[in-house]
Amino acid sequence: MMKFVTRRVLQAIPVLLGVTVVVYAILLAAPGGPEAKFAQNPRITQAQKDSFRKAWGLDQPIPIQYGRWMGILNPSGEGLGVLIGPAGLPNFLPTPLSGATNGVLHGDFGYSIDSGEPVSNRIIRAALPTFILAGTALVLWIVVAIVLGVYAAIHRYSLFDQGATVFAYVGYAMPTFWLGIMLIFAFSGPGLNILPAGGMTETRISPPFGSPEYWVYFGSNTPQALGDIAKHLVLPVITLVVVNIAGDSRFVRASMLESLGQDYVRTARAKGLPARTVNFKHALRNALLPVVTNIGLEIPFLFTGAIVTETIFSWPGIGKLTIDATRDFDYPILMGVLLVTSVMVVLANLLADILYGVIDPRIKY
Amino acid sequence: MTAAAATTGASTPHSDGDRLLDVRNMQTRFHVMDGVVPAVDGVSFTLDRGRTLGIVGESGSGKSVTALTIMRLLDIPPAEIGAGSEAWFDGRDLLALSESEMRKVRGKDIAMIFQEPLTSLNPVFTVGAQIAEQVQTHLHVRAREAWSRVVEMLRLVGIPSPERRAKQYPHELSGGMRQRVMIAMALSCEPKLLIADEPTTALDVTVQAQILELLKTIQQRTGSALIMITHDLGVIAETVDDVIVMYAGQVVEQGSVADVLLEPRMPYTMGLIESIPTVEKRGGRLSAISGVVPSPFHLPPACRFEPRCPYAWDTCRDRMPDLSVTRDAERHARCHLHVAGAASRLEAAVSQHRQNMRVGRQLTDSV
Amino acid sequence: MTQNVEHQPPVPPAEITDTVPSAAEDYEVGLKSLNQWQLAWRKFRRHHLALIGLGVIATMIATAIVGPILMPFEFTTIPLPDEIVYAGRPPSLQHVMGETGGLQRDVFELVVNGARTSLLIGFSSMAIGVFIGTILGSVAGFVGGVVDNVLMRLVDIMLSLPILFVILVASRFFGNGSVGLVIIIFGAFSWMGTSRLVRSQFLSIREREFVEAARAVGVRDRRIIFRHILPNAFSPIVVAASLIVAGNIISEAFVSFLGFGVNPTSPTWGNILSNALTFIPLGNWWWPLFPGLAIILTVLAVNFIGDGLRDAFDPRSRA
Amino acid sequence: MRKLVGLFAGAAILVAACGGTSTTPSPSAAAPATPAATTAPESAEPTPSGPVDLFNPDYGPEAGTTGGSIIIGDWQEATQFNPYYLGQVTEANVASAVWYSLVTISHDFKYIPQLAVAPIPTVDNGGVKLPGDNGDAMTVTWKIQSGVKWSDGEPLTCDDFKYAWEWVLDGDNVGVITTGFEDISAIDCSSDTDMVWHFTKVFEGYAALFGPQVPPLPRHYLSGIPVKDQTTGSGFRPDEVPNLPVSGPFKFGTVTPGAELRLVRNDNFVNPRTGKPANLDSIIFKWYADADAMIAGYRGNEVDIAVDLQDSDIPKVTDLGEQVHAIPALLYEFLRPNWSADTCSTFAQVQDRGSGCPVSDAAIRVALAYAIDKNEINTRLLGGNTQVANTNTSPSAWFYADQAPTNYDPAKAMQVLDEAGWTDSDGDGIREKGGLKAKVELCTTTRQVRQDTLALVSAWLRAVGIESVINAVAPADIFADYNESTRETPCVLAWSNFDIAEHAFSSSIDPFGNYGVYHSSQFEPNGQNDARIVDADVDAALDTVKNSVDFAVIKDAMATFLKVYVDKTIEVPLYYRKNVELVSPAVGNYFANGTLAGLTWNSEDWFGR
Repeated sequence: MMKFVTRRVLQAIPVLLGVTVVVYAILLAAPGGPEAKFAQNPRITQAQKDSFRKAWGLDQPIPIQYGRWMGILNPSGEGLGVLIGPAGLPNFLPTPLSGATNGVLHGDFGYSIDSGEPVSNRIIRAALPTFILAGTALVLWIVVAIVLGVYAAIHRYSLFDQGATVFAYVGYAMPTFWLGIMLIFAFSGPGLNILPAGGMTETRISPPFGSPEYWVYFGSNTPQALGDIAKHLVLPVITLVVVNIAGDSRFVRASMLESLGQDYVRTARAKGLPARTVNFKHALRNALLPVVTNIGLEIPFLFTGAIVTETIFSWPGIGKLTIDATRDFDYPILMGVLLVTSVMVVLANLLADILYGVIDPRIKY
Repeated sequence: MTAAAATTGASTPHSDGDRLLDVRNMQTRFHVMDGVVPAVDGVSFTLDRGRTLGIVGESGSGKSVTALTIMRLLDIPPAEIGAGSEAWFDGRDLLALSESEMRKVRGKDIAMIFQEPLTSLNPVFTVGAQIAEQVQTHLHVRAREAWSRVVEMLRLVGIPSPERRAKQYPHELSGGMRQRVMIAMALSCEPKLLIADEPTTALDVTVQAQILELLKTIQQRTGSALIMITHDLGVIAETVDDVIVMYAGQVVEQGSVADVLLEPRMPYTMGLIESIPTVEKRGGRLSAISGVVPSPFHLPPACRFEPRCPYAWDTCRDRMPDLSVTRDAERHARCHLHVAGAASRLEAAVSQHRQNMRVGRQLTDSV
Repeated sequence: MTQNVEHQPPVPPAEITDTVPSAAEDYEVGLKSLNQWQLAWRKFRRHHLALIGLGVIATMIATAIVGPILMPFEFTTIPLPDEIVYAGRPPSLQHVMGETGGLQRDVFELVVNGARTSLLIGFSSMAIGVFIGTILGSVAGFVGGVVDNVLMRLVDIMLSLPILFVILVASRFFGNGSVGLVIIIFGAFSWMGTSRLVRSQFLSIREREFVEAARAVGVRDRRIIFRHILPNAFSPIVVAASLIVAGNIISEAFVSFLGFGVNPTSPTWGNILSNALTFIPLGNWWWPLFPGLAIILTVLAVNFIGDGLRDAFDPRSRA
Repeated sequence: MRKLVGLFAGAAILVAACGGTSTTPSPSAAAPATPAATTAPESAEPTPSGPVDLFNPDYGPEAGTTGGSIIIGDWQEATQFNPYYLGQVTEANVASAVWYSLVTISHDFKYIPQLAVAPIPTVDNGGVKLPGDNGDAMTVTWKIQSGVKWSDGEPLTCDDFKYAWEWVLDGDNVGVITTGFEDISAIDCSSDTDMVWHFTKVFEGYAALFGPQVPPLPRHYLSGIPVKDQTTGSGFRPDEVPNLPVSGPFKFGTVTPGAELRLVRNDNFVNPRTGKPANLDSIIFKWYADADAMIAGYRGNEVDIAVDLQDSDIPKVTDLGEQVHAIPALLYEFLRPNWSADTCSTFAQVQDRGSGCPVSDAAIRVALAYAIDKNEINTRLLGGNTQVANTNTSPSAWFYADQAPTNYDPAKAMQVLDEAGWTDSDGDGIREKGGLKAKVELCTTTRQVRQDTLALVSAWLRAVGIESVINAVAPADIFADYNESTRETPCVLAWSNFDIAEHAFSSSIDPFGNYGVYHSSQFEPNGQNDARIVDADVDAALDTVKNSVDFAVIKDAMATFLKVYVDKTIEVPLYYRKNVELVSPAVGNYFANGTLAGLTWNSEDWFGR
């Protein structure tokens, strides 16, 4: 097992490195490059431009720029000294060892062009709302997809199954943004005005989410605060998960049907086990094996799904940050978000693989 | 050799103390996209307590479906059990039981062993757990007692260090070992009837013999009745008392194993026997039944074997033969050769068969 | 599919409802020998939803080709309604999908013309993606070794990127509102799945007897690829392609909806939706409804076809 | 899409894409704007015909209760917190609540003192000397309130104004408009409260040089941050602004980008009218994804005020009655022809016209004015809610001078083109002249109503023999900063990458605002003459405006300017827009303010009912 995990982690490293290269290419591809902000402004003196270039390392060959951005190279080093961090050890080692603070490896993603904040701060701040949204969506998604799929499989060709099938096909074909907008107008606009149209907390009663005051408030009014967030979660979560539920309920149904058709299920029935035990112990346990892997692989896409949902519902998470940054060409933010989400995809793949091994006794590493 | 008898005549099987199973006019159909498949078409047979019955036939002859129908393991739909079908077991018609009553029969009174032990065991549970589950379901014992029963059963079927094996997953066992587990599982609640559906087909030849031997000894020791479903006449010869031969969903011949194997009365059975490779036949041409099993959607209108039958004549194309008593008592065959007036044809067929089988002696040795 | 823009959940596994339960499998009998295509068509025909989907898509494509000729849309052609209604007018006999707000354009005309662009983008980007994917997959699968390793790691890397996000950024950075560029951008990020598929087909087919035999008698590699291996890889590619089409149609709608896609003056379903949004509060539900339905219908149809194809090409499913 | 404007009252705020902006008087203080479309600007207060009075606002706030919060919804997020760099209306609304300057502009268009002690210096009261002392072209003397403090408790003195002046002119500073500041040779602080400005030129805009969103800056805090770093945001980032000393009634609380922005009461602030800090505990800005979601939020009582709505939103909210404030703004929607003969559209789809810029020919511009039917745009695309515009100046501005309208007359347009030599020589229906085809790019944002407007315009142009291609681009592109865009950015105004652009503009109450937009010296990046207008008559009129502090002279000069504007078709105004705000009755002392001082201009007096 350990060997397998180690091997998979080692395999993931070149992929992660490749991702950083691709992400760095975005900077290079950005119209005008990092200097666009100043390049053509006659009020900026050449000396100022030069110092900016120097600060960004733009006077260096691209591999060195990349190395600095990654934190492999020390920007203040000279010659081969660029490899050595302030503490005399290789620059790419963790900060406590190398003393280096520059570059992605040390958590430095640069500064937002738009607001000038460190990118990592913005990402960290946006991460929690996204985790709440995606986490809730994930639970709902898994539970509903499995219940729907299993029930439909057990009662194959029933009215319920047919209804679930129609839902699955239509839900799968529905553009998420369209659904979100229709939901807003059905439940928080001119239609039934019963759910908030956007945001994460009720501004009137709650301090801003994530601020220190909020946690004080949360501590003293926990049920109210949770209820508030729950109310704001309803529409975005539905919007986010319909596609996933639609796709995965079919997946679960098919997997369950396949499982139900297996010999061991017949054996279980031949043993005289009650239908419940046969379905939910013998068939479901096996049917879930591919589902777990599948869901593991899909989880990261909740975050891209959140791009749409958060934009429509003003949910202050990673997705909204992404759209805003795209609109404003704020590529340090874009690079940061892209890098973080890509790493999450790689990690999720890794976890899905390992998890599969854990739950399926047949897999030996 | 009277255990297996056609139940063409009226009888009251449930009043007969020795009679364990009495299947009457069983019809099982499948509704599939292209139409209806009559998988079992009017099968009847009986089985007494402690006796063994073999069901032989090619793939698609309906032998497995017969067993699954008795066990009520078919999904309805697409399967459909024809009205008038009966399967009297120990005084009750299995086909009329409620699902919950039937559940108490399965695994407890009737147990089944399947062909492929790897896929028939659930890969994600230990073998011990799978046996214990059945024990707990039917015997209502505590987990600890169930577990000791598991170990006991595993030991009974000859698995070494059963305590350790019980905690292993199916994929960690060899094929023969897995089938032993299946047998242990089937016997764990001391069933009155054991149905073994091609129990050795998926196994190595050497292991096959062991498993058959095991089945035989266990059956004798526990005294349960056994239905052995197989396409392998060799298996039949070694293990059963009586045999029925199925073709295209119908019983075409039935009788004691020695009679059927030595004196087949139906050209299909003859063909089956002739196609068995034997030591003596080595080097010679292996005979086989020509043609293929007819499509279930396009069954021949009269005798279903007629298109492949070397002795077929006009009558065979006119009407379906009944499963009737042959000139030997207690023997039934579904063939026009046995009607009056076809005696010369029958003689020709029999003598041809004898000629084909001139070296087929060894088959009888084991009976 | 994609979705959705966002993401496309994975393809559900082949529907197995059409297979007969195992007990009846005994009845599998020899069919009279049909070639692969006849067999596939025979099975596909049996898949009613797929046939309906095929009909829908055929109608859509015909509409996309003929519609703009019959009712050409010119953004600068101004409708002259008999009555000026700011919020537009609901569906009527004259305007079966109603009128837009503002200039009171015919929604049907917009949807028909939008079909051309949306389908063009969906199918063309798929073609580009499949083309690239097939080339790269073939190279990786046939050459193997280092080349294979490098290409497949590249696929891993690309699949690790949230593709919708990358498409958004690329559209924003390089897009100029032209349909061609949108097609290229979508195509450039639609090849990964295909390349994996083709490669795996290569790996499995390469070792089969007929390829060995072909090689043994000195058939050249190119000929082996084009005559022997690719035709065998065709069926999974077609299935994957149907999903790419569906996904890209939805993604394009989203990208255009955000204003990073096709110039909003040329109708695509996404553009029409985007323009319609501000009129929903005025009660104009028909304007966003019909392009939305067009997307759903198309994606549904493509998915049905995909399902049908998968079953048709699946050797385990029955004819 | 940040625009570096708002430096002085005379600057115009670009109306971002989607955004409404501000500027204009509301009818009167006593009767805060009437709802919706019923109020046309004419019914607003007519131009004063007598002596120009800019210093006596009719403003009498109620005494409010202390405590409570007001929540303002906007669908454009404020991201720039340095008042000198901001460009969006929403950022101006934040800045007006956070920064107190010398003066601001009232709801009825008058200067009203903030940190300055009344009266505001004028020639009449001796505060302004022409010519000035010691060889100055002009000397202005201000008296600052005594005992004023920054929000961190440090004293706010004359020196902080001087620092702001130095800061603006700092060589490291990027992209701040220096007009006015660069004409000051020195600022003398003889005491904390006495300030004297020495001008090297007469500068008409002196009164509002430190006007809304042009506040003093805290030297004690900002001098610790290099100016170069400030230009990239240092000191003004979301996580830093809570520590930033500010001069206004509120200070930054928590900033949650993407969600909301909280301002909290600045207890070191003293309201000059009450002698107390602000009434409200806090003002919260809540950001929505789009205007429709915001309207839904307002209906759901999520916010007390919803801002940044437009004429076209009025039909969606008519049921809200009195809560709808349609503020006639100086805002006008117009077609902006690019005068330049060499710097026009780079759009690929029009390059087949040959080399040159058709719109640089006056005949094309004049024809454009005659070819279009403004009334049809109003009736078909705006539900008849707006007033057709003849000039760039709202009839309610004090310097407005009525001009004869240019009416829809395609025959006249064709005649003008014929006379100028634009004829259709190849029979394709499109005119040519000297090898250049009359084919132009029509730029605008992705807003639906603008696309439709250009569809109409394009059809009309076609009818007179001018071909056009509509290019609807992201607001972030067309309104991109000079510094953050290039010559190739689609439709970007700052780089004059357009032939004819449709957008909206808002000028302030100060006629000097026109200088930066129309004077030939004001090409980017020095000014905002993005249409590259070079016209001697315009320059002469605007020079007069710039170099005078006599309002009668200025008014005459503006009348000349407006005549030239119409006669020479400087631009083609389409209609006056309204700022639409939804305001709950719970907001006390809300006075709609159409000027760039914005909604929060009197937030110190607000209270919750």
